[in-house]
Amino acid sequence: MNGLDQVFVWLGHWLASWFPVPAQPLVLAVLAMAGIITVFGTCFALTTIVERKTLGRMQNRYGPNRVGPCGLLQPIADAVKMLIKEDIVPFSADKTLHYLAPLVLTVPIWLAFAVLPFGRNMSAVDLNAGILFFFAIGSASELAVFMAGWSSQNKYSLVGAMRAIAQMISYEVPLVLSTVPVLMLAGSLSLNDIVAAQGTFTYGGLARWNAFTPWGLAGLLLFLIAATAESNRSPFDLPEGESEIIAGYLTEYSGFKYALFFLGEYLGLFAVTGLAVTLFLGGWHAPFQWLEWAPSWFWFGVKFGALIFLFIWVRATLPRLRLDQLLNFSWRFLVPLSLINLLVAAVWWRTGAWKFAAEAPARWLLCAALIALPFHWLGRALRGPLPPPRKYTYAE
Amino acid sequence: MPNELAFLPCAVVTLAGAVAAMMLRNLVHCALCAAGAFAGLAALYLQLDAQFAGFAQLLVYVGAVAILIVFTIILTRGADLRPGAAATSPAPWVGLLAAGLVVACLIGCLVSSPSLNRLPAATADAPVKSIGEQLMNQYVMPLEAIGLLLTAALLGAVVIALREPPKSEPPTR
Amino acid sequence: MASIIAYLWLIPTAPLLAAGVAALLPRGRRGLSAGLAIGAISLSLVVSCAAFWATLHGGRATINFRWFDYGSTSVALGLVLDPLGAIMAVMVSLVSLLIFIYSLGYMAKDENFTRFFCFLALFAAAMLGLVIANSLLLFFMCWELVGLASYLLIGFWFQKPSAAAAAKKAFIVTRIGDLGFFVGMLWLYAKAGTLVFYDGGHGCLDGGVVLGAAATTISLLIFCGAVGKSGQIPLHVWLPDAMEGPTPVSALIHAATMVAAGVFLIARVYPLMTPEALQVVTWVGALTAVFAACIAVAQNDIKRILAYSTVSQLGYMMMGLGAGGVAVGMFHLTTHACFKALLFLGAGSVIHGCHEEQDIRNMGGLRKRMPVTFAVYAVGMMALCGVPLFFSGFWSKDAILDATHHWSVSQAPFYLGLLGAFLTAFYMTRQVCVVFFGKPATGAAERAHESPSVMTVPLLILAFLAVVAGFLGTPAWPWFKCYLEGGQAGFDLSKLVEEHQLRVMLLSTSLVAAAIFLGGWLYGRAPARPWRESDPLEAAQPAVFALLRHKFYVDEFYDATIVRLTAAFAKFSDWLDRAVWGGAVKAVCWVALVLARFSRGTDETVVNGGFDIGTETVRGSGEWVSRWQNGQVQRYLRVIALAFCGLLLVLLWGSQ
Amino acid sequence: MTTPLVHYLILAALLFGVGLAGALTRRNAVLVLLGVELMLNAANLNFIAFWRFGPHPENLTGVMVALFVIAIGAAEAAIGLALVIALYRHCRTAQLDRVASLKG
Repeated sequence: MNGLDQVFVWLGHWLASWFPVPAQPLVLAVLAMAGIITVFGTCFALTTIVERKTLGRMQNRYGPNRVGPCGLLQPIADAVKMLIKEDIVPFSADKTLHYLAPLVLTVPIWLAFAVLPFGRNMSAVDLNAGILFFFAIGSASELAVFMAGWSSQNKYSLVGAMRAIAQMISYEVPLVLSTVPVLMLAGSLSLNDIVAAQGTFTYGGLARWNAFTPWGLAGLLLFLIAATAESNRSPFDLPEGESEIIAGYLTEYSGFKYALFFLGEYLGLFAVTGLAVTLFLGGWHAPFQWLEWAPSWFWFGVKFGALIFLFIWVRATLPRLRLDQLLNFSWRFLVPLSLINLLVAAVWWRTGAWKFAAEAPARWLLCAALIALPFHWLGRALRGPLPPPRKYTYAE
Repeated sequence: MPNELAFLPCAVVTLAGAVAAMMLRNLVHCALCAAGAFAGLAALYLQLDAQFAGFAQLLVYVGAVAILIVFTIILTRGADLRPGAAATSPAPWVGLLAAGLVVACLIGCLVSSPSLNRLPAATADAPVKSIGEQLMNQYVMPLEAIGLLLTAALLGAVVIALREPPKSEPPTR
Repeated sequence: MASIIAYLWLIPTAPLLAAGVAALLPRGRRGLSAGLAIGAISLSLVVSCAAFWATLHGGRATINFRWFDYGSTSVALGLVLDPLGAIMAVMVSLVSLLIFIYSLGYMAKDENFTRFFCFLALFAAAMLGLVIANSLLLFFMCWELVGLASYLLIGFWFQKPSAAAAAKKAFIVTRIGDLGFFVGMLWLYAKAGTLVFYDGGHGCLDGGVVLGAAATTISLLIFCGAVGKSGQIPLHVWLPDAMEGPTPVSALIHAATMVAAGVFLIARVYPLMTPEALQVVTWVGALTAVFAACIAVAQNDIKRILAYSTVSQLGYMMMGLGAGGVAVGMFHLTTHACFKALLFLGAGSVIHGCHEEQDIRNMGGLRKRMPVTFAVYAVGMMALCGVPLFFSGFWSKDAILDATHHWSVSQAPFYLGLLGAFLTAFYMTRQVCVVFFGKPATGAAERAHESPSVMTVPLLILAFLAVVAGFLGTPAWPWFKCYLEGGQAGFDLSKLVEEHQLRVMLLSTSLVAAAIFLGGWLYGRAPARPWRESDPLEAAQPAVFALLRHKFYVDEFYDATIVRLTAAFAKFSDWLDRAVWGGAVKAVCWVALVLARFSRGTDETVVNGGFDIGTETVRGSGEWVSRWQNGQVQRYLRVIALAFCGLLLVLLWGSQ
Repeated sequence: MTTPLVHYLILAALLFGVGLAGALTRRNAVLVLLGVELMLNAANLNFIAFWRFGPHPENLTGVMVALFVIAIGAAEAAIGLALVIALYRHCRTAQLDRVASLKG
């Protein structure tokens, strides 16, 4: 509990103490919101440049390197470009909806950050249905996507929106289901409680993160896959597949509105990554007891950054899926597997009372087998028969 | 208390959304306004300290039902309204009269009832934990029934909306 | 004894189960069906032998149980184990087993092999049940089952019209006897109050039952059943016709089981038989013995000769029962079962060898071609004829003749018996000579072949038994008599040469020798002579021979009298039914018809008119109401809403 | 200042009336369904308000019923909209006044 750990909390309370007492909760909320907007806005800017540079490196090129030192000022240049660009609205568009769509997408996502605990005593609100709030707020983005797609009065926009909504609905199911074991074992929907449940250490100081259990590991992977699809990132980026439907529902957007969509997408990714950190990776807890001296928000940031890097890495590595593959993958693989994961978590919980010499490894192996075998079978069933070898009619 | 202050805006949003949903000509606008009304209702639930119900309302109605309605509108080409076509069925005043009568009756009852001018309990909380416990104990049968109903509805919806099998073409000569 | 009685039920149940299972088997499971039947009968044989062993020192054990109650009384059934039943059970199961095994070879080519073994097992089960029954009712049930099984087996080749007719004839003719049996049984029940044989002093055979004046009638009525089943005059007509069945069936029916059932019945209820009734039994037996033997002389069908021989021998048994007692009759039954089964199976072997040829005139010279069959057949023939000392028939027949000789009522049965013995020896000699000696008369006989060992081995066993069985009841060592009636059998050779014994023996032996010589002289001398066209006897006495050949015209007599009378009565009944009863019914119908017409008129004019108006009103109102249902879902909704308003207002108004 | 219960109830009644009016007058089947959903939600508001203002808020009955109504509403929407789609496939329209085959 060193000073560095609670520095932001003290700062907030110190600032609020200047105001009259009845207004203090409101001031604290505003301060928290301001902090979140600042940090994640910066994060957004940083991520764009890091992503572009990483992608570049992975694809054997430099990436942006002209603006500022090593191209680090590129985001600012982009932002300026976006803001001063002409805002084009199609003639036949439904102007109101066209205007509202980016707002409906972006605003709720900011709200979603309110429940995330970024460090010790560092969540804006502690709702006892926190995770439900998170998903309830997130559901607005589907409406926003539809509004964007439909109001543009453009075939590609509409098709892209429909694809996006189908994808988001399909992947919302495994996304939510994969979090259920965590809630079940923590016995709470409050994110602070969930973090606290992972706060103890065992086996020479290793943290009891959910990701260190079989069901937690499986849940984390399921959650990350679903989250990738939920935030329309590669390899699930076919709603905006440039090669197929131009830019999907974003086709008719430009300038600041486009920037808002862009921001919304990245914020969605951040929020869901923060949730993954909270649910599976112990939140702001250190991985080892002897590392506890570092401030809690530092650990949150480290895990957060690692996961963001993982997303970028996946984007650079994997090719895009087909729509039918996408839907099959969700309904025939992720959903059953997350249901089985629920069962495995129940088994894990029941076997918690085991008391014999090799109890911990036995429990681990049993649960791992319970999740690995269905994984194998479902994977085999999903693969189906191999397609016939491709014929190159004109190539030879 | 901010809670009490919030009633009026929430009520206005809800009612305006509902009226707009029932009156606008463009079906997509109707659906989106309805989503607004649902969100307003969720806010009202929150204002009434029913946190879980409010979030569930948001998740189900805004996240699912509104999307479903929008999908249906697109699939049935409900948005392609011809300029001159009537938005209401014949003799709408009969329906309006009936609805008005119902509202008049209800409000008449409410206003005339003496037992409704009571104040709320000082604190009322619906913690998720006790909701879960009640669902698993007192309400376990309804919960199972709802689960069954949802499954049946899912299957039924899939079956009803299934594309009809292509009719066999008569042989062409 | 107490221990084996608990397993007694196995004896009939095992073959019954085998029959049940075999009935459900598909046609192709030949081996399984036969195996089941043979295994079951083997089990029965084992249990029977155990039971026999337990009864060696006499005694009697019973198991009785209530079958059902009515009112305050109950009907009891039961099983009994005593020497009479035990020896019969051993005999029946042993002979049945041999016949079953023999059938494996004989029926090998029949397509209904499975069904055949099912029926055989059923037959054996019924017979074994009859043997161990301790209640006249259970006895009667098994008796009827025996009848059913015999019907099925005789008509096994039901495609042949003659076989179907023979089956029907057997069933109906025995039914006539059974009617008497049934009436007698009911009467006995009315008088005695129980049908259980032995019941600790309360059974109808325990001696405590007083029947009074009805005793003779009851025993004669029961004897009716035995007459039908055992083919005594005048109900013998079915037995020769029953030769239409497969030969193993003939052996089973005529040697060991069915016809023996009648004799066994009399032996079983012997304590009930009054002296008067026994006189009738003796006379009927004696007449049958001679009567059938006469017919047998003029027959040409190899199995028919044996059939009449059976009838004749059954007469002997009855005679023995009537004049000498249970032991005498049962001894002949036992020995006869062995050698008659042997003869029938031997005849079957001959028929099989000659490719289904049954007429003895088409055979001849089979001695060389079928040596084993010839040897065993000769043994059987000599046993049947009563060739002295070494063949069983001699001892058992001698016992009967001895008994009739000492009969106090009359000497006539003795002389009839002697005549029968002479005739028996004669026709058997005739048959053997014609079949086995001389030269083959037809190509079928030329190509005759020895039967497979599955058929000859049972024959050899039976031949052995036909010789040995006689030694169980010689005058010198009357074991059989002592076994049945209690007491120790002492060995005393001097009994053989007692004066009356010796006289009867010598007399019968000389008669048999004369008959064999006569037969040999007539038929064995020059077989090449064209006697096949006309029998030597026929040439000498054509009228008598024709009479014999046509079986004394008994069948024709029955046709002309009983059958025609029945037909006439049926015609009369038909007329009565059509004209008298039918007329009455028609009159009633006509009255009903008039009433119905009137009723219809009322209905159509008066009642329907009212309904027409009613339905018209309902339809009109329905049409008016249906205009409300115009298919517009929103109109329905509006109506519902308005109705809801109305309801609400009513409730509000009502509450204030 | 505390909002009395009657205000919630009047709001619910108005919401119900709006939903009913829409269901009774609009031509499009989707909107009729939407009206029904609004009526369901009005009832839900009543449940929650009564729970909040009731004598035993710790019983949670009103919240429970509201949750069940939400679930049933979702099921109803799924089935109803599937029916609308089937109707559209069958009659090539979703306008209710053009579908009148359900009559005697």
